[in-house]
Amino acid sequence: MGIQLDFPAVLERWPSFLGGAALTLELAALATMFGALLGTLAAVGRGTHNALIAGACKVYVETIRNTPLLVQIFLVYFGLASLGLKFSAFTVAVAALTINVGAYTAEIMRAGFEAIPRGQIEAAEGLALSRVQIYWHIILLPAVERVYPALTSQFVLLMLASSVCSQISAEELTAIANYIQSDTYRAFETYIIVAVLYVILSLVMRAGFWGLGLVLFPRRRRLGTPL
Amino acid sequence: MGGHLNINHLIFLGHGALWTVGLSLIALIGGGTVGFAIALARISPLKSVRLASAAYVQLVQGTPLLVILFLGYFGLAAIGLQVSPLVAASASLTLYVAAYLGEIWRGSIQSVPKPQWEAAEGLALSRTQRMLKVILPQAIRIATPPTVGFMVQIIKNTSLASVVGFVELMRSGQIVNNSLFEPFVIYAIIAVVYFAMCYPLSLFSQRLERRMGRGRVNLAPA
Amino acid sequence: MQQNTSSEPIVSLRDVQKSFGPLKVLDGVSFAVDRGEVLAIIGRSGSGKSTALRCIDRFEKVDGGEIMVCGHRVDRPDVDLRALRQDVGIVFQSYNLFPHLTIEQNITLAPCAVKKMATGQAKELARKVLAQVGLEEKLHAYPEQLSGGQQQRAAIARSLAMQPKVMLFDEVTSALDPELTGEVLKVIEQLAADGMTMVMVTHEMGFAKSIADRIVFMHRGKVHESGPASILTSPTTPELRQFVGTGNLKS
Amino acid sequence: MQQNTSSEPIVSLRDVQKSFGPLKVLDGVSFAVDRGEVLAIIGRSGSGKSTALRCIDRFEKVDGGEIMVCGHRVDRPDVDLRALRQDVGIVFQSYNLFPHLTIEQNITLAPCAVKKMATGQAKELARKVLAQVGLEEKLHAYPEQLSGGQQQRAAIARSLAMQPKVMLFDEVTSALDPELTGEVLKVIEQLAADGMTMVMVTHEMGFAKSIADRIVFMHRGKVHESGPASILTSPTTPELRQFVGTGNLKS
Amino acid sequence: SADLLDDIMKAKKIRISTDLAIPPSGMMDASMKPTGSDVEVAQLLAKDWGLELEFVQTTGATRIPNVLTGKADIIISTLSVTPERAKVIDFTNRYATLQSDIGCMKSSSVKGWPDVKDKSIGVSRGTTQDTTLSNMKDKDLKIARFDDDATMVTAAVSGQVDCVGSSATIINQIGVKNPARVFESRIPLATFDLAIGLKKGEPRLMDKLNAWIAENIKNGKLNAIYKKFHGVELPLDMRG
Ligand SMILES: Nc1ncnc2c1ncn2[C@@H]1O[C@H](COP(=O)(O)OP(=O)(O)OP(=O)(O)O)[C@@H](O)[C@H]1O
Ligand SMILES: Nc1ncnc2c1ncn2[C@@H]1O[C@H](COP(=O)(O)OP(=O)(O)OP(=O)(O)O)[C@@H](O)[C@H]1O
Ligand SMILES: [Mg+2]
Ligand SMILES: [Mg+2]
Repeated sequence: MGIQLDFPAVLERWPSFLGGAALTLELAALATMFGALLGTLAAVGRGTHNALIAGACKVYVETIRNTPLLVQIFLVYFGLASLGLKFSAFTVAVAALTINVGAYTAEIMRAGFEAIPRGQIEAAEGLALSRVQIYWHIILLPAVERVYPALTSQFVLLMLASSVCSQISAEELTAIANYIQSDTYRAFETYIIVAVLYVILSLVMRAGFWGLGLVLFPRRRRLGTPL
Repeated sequence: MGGHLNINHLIFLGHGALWTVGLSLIALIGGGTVGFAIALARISPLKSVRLASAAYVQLVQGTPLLVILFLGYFGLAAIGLQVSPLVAASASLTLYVAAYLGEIWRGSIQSVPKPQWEAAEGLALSRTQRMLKVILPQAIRIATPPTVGFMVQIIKNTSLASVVGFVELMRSGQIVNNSLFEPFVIYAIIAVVYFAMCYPLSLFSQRLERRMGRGRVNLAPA
Repeated sequence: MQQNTSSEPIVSLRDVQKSFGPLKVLDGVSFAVDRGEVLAIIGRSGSGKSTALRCIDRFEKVDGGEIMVCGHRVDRPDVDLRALRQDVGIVFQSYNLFPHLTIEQNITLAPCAVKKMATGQAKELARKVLAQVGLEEKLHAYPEQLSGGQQQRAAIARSLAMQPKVMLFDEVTSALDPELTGEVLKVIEQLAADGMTMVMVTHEMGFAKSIADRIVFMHRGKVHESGPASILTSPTTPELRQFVGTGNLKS
Repeated sequence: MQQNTSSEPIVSLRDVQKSFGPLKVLDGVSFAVDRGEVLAIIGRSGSGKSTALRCIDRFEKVDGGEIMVCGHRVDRPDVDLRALRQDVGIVFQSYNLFPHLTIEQNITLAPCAVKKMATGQAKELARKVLAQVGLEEKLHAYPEQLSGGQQQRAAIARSLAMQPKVMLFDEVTSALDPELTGEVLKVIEQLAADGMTMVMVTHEMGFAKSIADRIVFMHRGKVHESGPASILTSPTTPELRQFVGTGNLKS
Repeated sequence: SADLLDDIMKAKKIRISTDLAIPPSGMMDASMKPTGSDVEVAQLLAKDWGLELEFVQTTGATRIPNVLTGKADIIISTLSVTPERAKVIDFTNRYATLQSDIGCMKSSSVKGWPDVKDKSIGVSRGTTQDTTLSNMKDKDLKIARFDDDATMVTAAVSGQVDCVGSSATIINQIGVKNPARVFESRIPLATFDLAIGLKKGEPRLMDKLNAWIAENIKNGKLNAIYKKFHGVELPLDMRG
């Protein structure tokens, strides 16, 4: 049919693509870091005996997991501004993504916590470790090691989902693509390039997580066996 | 711009919600069928089949659904295949969902303990009999919670089908908002409708998980 | 059912070799089992007992040597696996009952699916083999509703329902406490009395002594010593002497 | 380290009651252990042995009665759990070593985290307790690289590193084969010889007989019979007689 | 291949790609029927040619692919003409214009370019306003790009941006529902020609569209539609 693909016309804007990809990666990295922290805390919170904390964590997780990320981002971005709190789009994007991925992380981490055999915790209690010490030394790392593949997938998905941040003026990869394609009307070329970039980014993230795994799990590095 | 939210707007949103439900069903039925094939291909005795299916999974899981939908609709047309939006959306969602469900189910099948496979083998059951009578019934129990969990994500992700012209819930909300300009009211309504569709499923998946004991990990995308 | 008079061994291994990567697990193992005979394989952990047993039912492919079971050349790549496994019943330490099926369904599954037996007939059979292991009343229970010893007896019944020519047991009592162990051993004793050919890996020296026609002591992938049950009381090699000696601590 | 001369029991249970839902598991259990004494608890599966042991270290809250351990009133809700557990070491059947830590890290964790011991000193201690159980060379191995018997010995070493006043063992050998069982029992024997106060639940009648100063036979949540090791050879109640009888199958 | 004009006439139906979420050109009325200036232009065209009209629902990003892949025949959806875009599709003569301004809060003191230096300006991403502002590199502007007009307006209303770069129509609309933040045009930006877009290589369809546009400029119908939705008239030479 009548479509002539003209990649050079779009590729000449490679600095913009690169900038967008970099911002996407940056958003994903920051949200991953904070989200992992928030999610872990929420998972711990759901396991406490304090009904108020456990309930609050549950409401957080359920609300976020059952509503679209786009709506969450709008509500944070415009809601805060309406209250007179003005943050940059980047800050809001990181915050919204963190809140979002935190909820998923919480569920995954909870599964990890519950997969720790009861006997491990009893052994630690028998050694007079405190609750915090037990979480820190006995539960956390093995739990993460068990759910590491799921966590990795979740954070790659977060990177892909960060595309909705274009809605609030964050200039990440999808935003760049939208700009270029409406400036040049070369949608095909743009989307194909963007697809390739996203696949590369996801491979980069997976490689990063693999490397991090080597550092985090020395036992696995040495023995190569699953926990 | 202007005017107030009226019954027509709500009906319009309702239509959008119906499309969301419809697209979700298509995605799950199509994706479920192909995903099952992917799961089997991933554990195939043939190395080439294993590698090909693994590459497929990697590729699809690394690409945003929006791009898949776009290329599925306009890309096919560009090479001379005129497909309706419904066909394009169904095909794209199917490919996308299949990659994820295939992985979830492969994990479930492989997590049936090895001794169970051996016990079935030791009873002289054929490969198909082992799969159907021993492995799958156990794998289904393991797979149900993460599958239901993933369905929740699909319901939300069908919103991207607006790129091929579907006016589903999210898009209908945007259209209403563009003519009314009541963003907070409208997005709140949308959030509530999505919640009403997703939460029962979430709840159901948690029930299942609790009932059959824990230990499975949820591979749920955002 | 007494068939102790037979010419040719029903199971025979000749110079069987098997490695896992660099680890040589079986290093020229040979032994034979005649029809109606009970053979006990003993030896310390890691000496290759389970591997030898698993080779007999082709759960592991051997690297060299010859294995003949009920007329099947098990070492050959073209062995008819399903035919072999209709002749051989195997029971593992960890029961491996199918948790999603009742005991009856566990037992009727293979006869119906493999031997195309009619459902009614298979159910009749299930009742019969369950009676044989003293579990008639558990027909409709699920595995998790049974104690360990009962599960193990059900697993034996499941194997029996295929009417195998030879039964293999791999430490079928070592997950059980002494009382439950007793139940299972009684069932095996009865099978032996009925003339079933059996190969069993076991840690129960007392039991091996009382039931086995012949004992094979494995050490570092080799048959180190073998002979009648009396070798346990008067071992000739220092290794078997040491093995039996430490084993005594348990008694 | 011989401290067999002491006035007050280091562990004492008085009329302890414990139910799980409708199931009464401990129904008025009383016994006491003096400093340096070795007490063996025997009884059939489900008789409440593990539960009694777990109550001593407050892994279960009791419903009634009194438990006193090294001066701690364990039955009281306000007992200082962490202080109690510094005085009591407990070792389970399933080792429960921390799989993500090396043996050395397993051992030094609690001394460093709980007693705020310096790392260097803790490592010194790890070497010492590992030598005590004969495992010096496994300092930097991960648990899964050890055999079952070695893992169990490492678990004992880990408890020893906290220098407890009393050690509790719950069937520490029942997951092991006879040879590995021997290794672990030797370690416990040595501890007994060194004067450690111990309460052990065990199925090893021979071992109980040879090492225990006193035996408690539990039956249906009660102490059915107790006394010196000689009660095993001449039981007075029919239940103990039957129990010792069935146990013998294993020997 | 066959001529697109013949195909349209044969099918007695014309498929027009229009974004129905960019008021006041394309939107929904209170009973959720399409309305807006582009919608009425499309309706007029279909009526004049005696054709059935089908709107192909589209988003900003898919207007062009829709005609390139034959899923729609033409685009009437506030397409501004730029040389860059003309490499991909053909444009007819203009059927309307779009006056773009920098709009600011009524209370603000912005009068000219120097005053917006440290203000954030919201635009719809990829629009000609966006491109124009982005090319003013020397002015060192802070541009915040949103995916559509509605989001940009929400940003203006909620205070996330201080100014907007948009059509005069939209700037005036901002205050309608939000008396607290009334915006008005302060700095004129540019006037863009809006044209009908179609696939390259369809000269007969192009000629017929141009003839239709000329005729309806002359009889004043296009001006009337424009005035109805945008509140202002087209430039003098387009008023018929
Ligand atoms: N699938 C496998 N891959 C690699 N090594 C294996 C595998 N199966 C067994 N081995 C190794 O082969 C050796 C013999 O194993 P085997 O299970 O036959 O011993 P065993 O005599 O049955 O011991 P046990 O009394 O502990 O059951 C062991 O060192 C074991 O680690
Ligand atoms: N957490 C629990 N919840 C409910 N019932 C329990 C629990 N723990 C133990 N029981 C029940 O209490 C009874 C006594 O258990 P316990 O573990 O003390 O027995 P035991 O003498 O140690 O047996 P074994 O020799 O099998 O270890 C059993 O019937 C058991 O099922
Ligand atoms: Mg074995
Ligand atoms: Mg117990």
